[in-house]
Amino acid sequence: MIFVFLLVLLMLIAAIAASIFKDLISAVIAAALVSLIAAILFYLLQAPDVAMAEAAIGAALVTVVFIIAIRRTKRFEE
Amino acid sequence: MSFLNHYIYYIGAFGLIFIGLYIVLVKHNLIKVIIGLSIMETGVNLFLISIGYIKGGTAPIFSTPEIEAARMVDPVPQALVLTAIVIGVAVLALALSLAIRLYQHYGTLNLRKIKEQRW
Amino acid sequence: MSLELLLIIAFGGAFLTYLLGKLSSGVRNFFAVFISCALAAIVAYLYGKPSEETFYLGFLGLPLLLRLNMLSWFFAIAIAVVGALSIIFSLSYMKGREKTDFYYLMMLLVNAGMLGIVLSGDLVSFYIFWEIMSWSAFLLISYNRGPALAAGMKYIIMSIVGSVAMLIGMLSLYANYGTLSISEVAPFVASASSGYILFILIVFSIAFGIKNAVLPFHTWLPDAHSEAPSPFSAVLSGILVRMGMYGFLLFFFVIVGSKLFLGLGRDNFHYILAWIGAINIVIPTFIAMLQNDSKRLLAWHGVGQGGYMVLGVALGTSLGVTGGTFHIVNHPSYIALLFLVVGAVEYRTKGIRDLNSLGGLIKRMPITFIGALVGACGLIGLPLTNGFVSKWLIYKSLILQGHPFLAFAALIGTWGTILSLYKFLHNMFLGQLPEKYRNVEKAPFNMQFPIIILSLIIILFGILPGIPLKVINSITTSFGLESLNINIWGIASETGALNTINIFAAILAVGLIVWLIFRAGPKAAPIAQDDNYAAGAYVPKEKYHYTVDFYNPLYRMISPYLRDFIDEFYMKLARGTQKLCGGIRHVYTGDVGHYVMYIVLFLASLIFVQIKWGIW
Amino acid sequence: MVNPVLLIAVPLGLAFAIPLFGFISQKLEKYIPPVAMLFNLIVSLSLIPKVLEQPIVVSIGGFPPPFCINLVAGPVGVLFSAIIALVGFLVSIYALDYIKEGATEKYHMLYLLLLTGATGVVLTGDIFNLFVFFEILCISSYALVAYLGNRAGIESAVKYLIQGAIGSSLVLIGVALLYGLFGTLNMADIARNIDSVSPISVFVPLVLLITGLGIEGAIFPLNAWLPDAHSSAPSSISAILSGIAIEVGIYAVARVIFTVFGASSIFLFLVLLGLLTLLVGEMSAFSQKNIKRLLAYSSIGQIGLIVFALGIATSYGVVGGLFQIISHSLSKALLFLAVGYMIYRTGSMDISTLDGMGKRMPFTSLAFTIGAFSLVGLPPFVGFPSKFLIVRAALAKEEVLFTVLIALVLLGTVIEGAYFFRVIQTLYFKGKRVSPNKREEAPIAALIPIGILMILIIVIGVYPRLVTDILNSAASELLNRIGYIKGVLG
Amino acid sequence: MRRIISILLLGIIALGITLSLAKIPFGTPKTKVGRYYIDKGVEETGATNIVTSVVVNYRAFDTLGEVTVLFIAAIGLGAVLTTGRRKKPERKIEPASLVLYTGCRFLFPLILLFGAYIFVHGHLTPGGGFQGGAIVASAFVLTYLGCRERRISERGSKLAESLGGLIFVIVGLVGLAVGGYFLMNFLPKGIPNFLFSAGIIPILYIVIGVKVGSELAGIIDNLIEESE
Repeated sequence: MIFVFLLVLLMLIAAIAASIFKDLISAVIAAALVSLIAAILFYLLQAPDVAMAEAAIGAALVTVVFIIAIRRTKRFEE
Repeated sequence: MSFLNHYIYYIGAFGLIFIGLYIVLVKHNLIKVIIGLSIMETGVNLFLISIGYIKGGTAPIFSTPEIEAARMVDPVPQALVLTAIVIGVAVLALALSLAIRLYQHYGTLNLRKIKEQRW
Repeated sequence: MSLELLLIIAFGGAFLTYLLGKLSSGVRNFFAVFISCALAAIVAYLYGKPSEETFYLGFLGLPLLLRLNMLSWFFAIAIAVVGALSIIFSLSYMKGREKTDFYYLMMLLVNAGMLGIVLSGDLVSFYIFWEIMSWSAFLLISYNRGPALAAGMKYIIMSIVGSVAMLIGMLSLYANYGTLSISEVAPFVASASSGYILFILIVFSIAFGIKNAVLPFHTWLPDAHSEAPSPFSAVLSGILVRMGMYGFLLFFFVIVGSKLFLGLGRDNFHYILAWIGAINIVIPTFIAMLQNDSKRLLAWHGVGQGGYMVLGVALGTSLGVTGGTFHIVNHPSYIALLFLVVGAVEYRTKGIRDLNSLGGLIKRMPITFIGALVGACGLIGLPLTNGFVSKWLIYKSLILQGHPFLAFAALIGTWGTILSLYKFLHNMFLGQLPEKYRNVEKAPFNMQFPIIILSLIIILFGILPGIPLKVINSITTSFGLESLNINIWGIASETGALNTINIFAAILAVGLIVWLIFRAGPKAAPIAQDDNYAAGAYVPKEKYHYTVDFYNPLYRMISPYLRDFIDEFYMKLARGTQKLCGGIRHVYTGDVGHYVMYIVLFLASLIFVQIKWGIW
Repeated sequence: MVNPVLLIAVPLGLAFAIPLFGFISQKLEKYIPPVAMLFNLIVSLSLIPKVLEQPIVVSIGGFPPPFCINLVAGPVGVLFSAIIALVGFLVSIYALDYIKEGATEKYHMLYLLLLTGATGVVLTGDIFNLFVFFEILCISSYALVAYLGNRAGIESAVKYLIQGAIGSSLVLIGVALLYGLFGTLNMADIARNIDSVSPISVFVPLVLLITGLGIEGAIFPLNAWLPDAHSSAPSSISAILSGIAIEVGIYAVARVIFTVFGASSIFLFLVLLGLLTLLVGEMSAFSQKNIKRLLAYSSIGQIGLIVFALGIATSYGVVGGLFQIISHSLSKALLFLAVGYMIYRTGSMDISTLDGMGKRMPFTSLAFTIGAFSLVGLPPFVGFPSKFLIVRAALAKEEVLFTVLIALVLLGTVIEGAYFFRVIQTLYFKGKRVSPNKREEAPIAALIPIGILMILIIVIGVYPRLVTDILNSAASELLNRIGYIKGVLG
Repeated sequence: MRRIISILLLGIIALGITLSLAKIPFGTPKTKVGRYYIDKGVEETGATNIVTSVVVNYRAFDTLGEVTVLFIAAIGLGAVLTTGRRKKPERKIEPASLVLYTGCRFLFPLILLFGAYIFVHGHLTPGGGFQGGAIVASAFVLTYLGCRERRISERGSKLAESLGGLIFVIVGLVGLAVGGYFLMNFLPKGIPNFLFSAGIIPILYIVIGVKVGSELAGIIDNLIEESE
């Protein structure tokens, strides 16, 4: 149980970090971490299908898309 | 502590939703706002899945014959979340492509500066 | 001849005219005249054939009715005649101008709409035709571009306000009684509480008052009248505006009923209305006196004359209502005539309406002058014109009812009318002929024709008022008022005797004597215009001083008090609204953060309300 | 019997097939949307007589209703799908000639998918399915708003997307809460059980759904995306967004409030919200210089009127609101279509550049005039009967409050009249009396839909019986929850 | 200022949602629809993975919609990025290092195969069209990143996308024609736990997998195109 507690805490911290980072790449990585932890939580909640989808789509593909977009725009928040 | 025990997933889910909303409300940068939307999306998905969870349940897959049907978690929220994830990705991809075009036009992604369409 | 067919001819003819205009303008002109004259003929033929029919069932389960009775026939004939004459007048007036197809379409539509109003037997069709008339009139008022646009806007905004009021009143009746047929609604209204009747009457009075340009709602009229094309000004001032009077008559006497109407608000409602009418006579007439634009001057008289009608109708006695109603039909004859005169002058002088730069046209346009003279006499109410008869009836009833102040107000109005119309006549036709108008030709025949017809009508009804009075008497008796003893020369009742033959004879005799005196006296010799010297020096022609600044001393004296405060108030209101609207749209700041904030705010406030007060 | 699912499946299949047709011939692509919408129109119209007797409930996949997604082709659904198909058909004909630049193939696909999404929203009987179709509708409109790729279009699309995404998240949370509370997603099933849970718990999902759907439905504080999006999209898309998309949003809000929740205590709130929306929309439009923005604000005003009427929640009121939806769809589509080519000819959206259009494009100007008259509610156009019904409904309440409110509503109409008449004056009477410009009328592919819309506006305005039957039964469907539940679940 | 207001408002919303959540206790069974699927799912659809049976059979209409949403995103993104784009001269792309290149070439088919496995076995094991499709797409991402010159042919992906969608709809329509219900599972259900079972579910999942894969790959392709 404490494990879940820590995971959730970490997830929320990652989410807050995503909002704080000025470097958008870091923010995106933090968001990816959120997704990843969410995937683990999905797994813990007995939803393997969703966990797979979240990991493959939410954590991986979305991050790639974000990074491409950031490369084509601006890396740092003003 | 038992409260946390019961509601930790809800707390996590709504934590994500509100952090996401907060980012959208407060941040200036479009990419940041899109990140906020995606975090919000994840939060909603987590909430849906945790609604369907049953204490001590198993995944709704009859992979072996001896699995008890009565202990399976609800499959419907999982199906919904699958749909929601894909929809989320679709919105995100479109948003980012718009962000790229916006940057080409305005040279900035600061939403407080992009105010040509108003009044 | 069913009424339905009449309206089909009216509306179909309008659109057909438009289409024919695409072929050739000659065919179109002929057709337009033909349609409008045919309408007049049909309406005349329908005299004394009351009927009621359902013409349409498709509108939201409400049967739409048409009905013809004396009242509606009386208005219909006025509409048809004025419409036909103004169309004939338009033939030359509109020659060579742009969008003529459109112009004729709209003229005929306005006409058809007005016919529809007076023929409709239920309030929905009344409203529908009312609106058709309103928007087609808007398009015609805006026709002249330039300042006409502002005039059109003023007109249509007030007009929409009026129709909004009417819509509320009408649907309130419908919601309460489940019917809108005039004959069915009347008994219900008769048994309603007086508060509700007052509400209905006030709401409808706003609608009709705006159209009839009753005082607080008159501001659209001077602008609209002066900016519209002159033939349409004739229609507008002559008859379109008087649709409001039709509405008053309909509501006061047909739907509410005379007894109930007079007793409303502890007998005060009609009295207040009468005072509004009286104020409406005095102020606009004096404002008219100060105008230098010929059409504007007439327009203000249009407002003023409306006051007589309201005054007469609001008195609610047989004589008063008869006078008011007669005034309604007299008004189009002379005001349309005067507008047509202005139109003719405008046509020949290439659009000059400024009274200060005209003059002396009597020699160049004699028939037009005669028309103007007759029209002016009618408007003033001199004997032997129909205006005299109707005003006399109103005065008489005022005195009989014991309202000396109202009578005095009406009298003051007549003085103002005399002064201002003298200015009108003089500045246009008398005095020196400006050099540049030396070669002005007389008006073409199809302009003179309506002028002559209208002049004849004025004199005819002035000498033989019994013809229209008979019709009016049958209307007023149908209102439940007591019948007057009408003969061809006037009224023979004890209370309101009128005999035009005596007056005719007296005037003839006096006229003969005056003529003899003038004959006997020394004659004035005509002298060439430039044959004059000022202090021994020859005055160059371009420095001639014509009739500028009539009533200038008076103007200086009273003009500060005669500002149109109401109009200024409305303009202020409009500017305020504009500012407010400009402010409101700043909620759309362009900052998407704000927009998201609105969403969250909406959500949060709903939840807050629920938690705090538990609305659900 | 025609299965109503074809209304969704056929256009969807055709939309997927557009690239395949493109392999055959590039020219073929643009004729697919009109064909699909014509099909939908015919099917919807043929369904009307049956639907008037009883709603058609079909399940997808052949399982009994609460356990699968079902379509409810009641009077409301068929009415809306007919409107969507009609306007969609006409606008797609318009687009044949209007859309020449850019990735036209993609335009036509997105266009068809948008309409399919709208049809899905109005037909579905499942709340999550409603969400999915809503997303189809929204996402394709984001893309189409950005279609021109210019500064304004991209900026508006971004703003629209952010607000829309927030909205869909809120809807999803609401759906999740409903699922958590009732364990079902079928709207009828939820409606049946709604009273078994305490109001405060149900209120939150209700509010979330109203807010989320209300964003697309352009209710006042939620509609900030609308003026931007409607004014920056290509005119054909503005016509669809204004004539269909927001109406569908309102439909969704109404369905949630009326059928799912039966929330009769918030009707008054709805009325006030409608009034506020109306006044803000009309007042914002009043001093607007950009013609498309003016029309967009006017759409807000009209939506306010619709919400107002629905909030009255008597059968008169709902009939009036639905009638107003028809009237607004037709009129606003007509206005946007007419304005589209005017802007195309002048190259500017400034109202003052439209002077002399009456000469240059007489037919289009006439169309604009008729559309504007209809919106203002002048007879004999379609706006009049709808306004008539709404005012009647408000006055039939016989409460002083409603009399005051309807007076305020009509005040909004006065403002609307003021700015529309100003534009009409500009079209016909503004400017110098120049020698006749040469005619530059819109191409025939644009004139046909404009003409048909004009005819419809006049015909329905003169003969409202055409639609009152379906409107009456649609209103009773919306007001009669029990009937709906029985119809779906047996 | 904005922060304070935001936090305040979000707090109110959170309070409301908490009140609502009080009626949704965590971890207790509360659904009847889900129960029905678990009880009858295997029998009615033939899929042992109940989530799959819900996604592709009970709620297949949602899935059709969802596929459409992704399709819209793909073409919308194409439309947004292509309109008004200035044609740039083709820049020469420096080739990747040999090790990377070979590695990519080697991994590409393996990943593809893995993705295919996942969506083909969607009705038996966790996973399905979306997950498999995402993995297929990631294979393409890998080649973009690693090999740098490979592009999926636009024609091919277009074909895959639209054929995929079309087949989905046609399968549904065949169900309508055969059984009277759109998207009805009209094929024999087979024996649970076998690869060839569960009627139309594997067909639809393959279609979805191919379609999602090509769409996601197409999205990334479109995004990446100009940035190089």
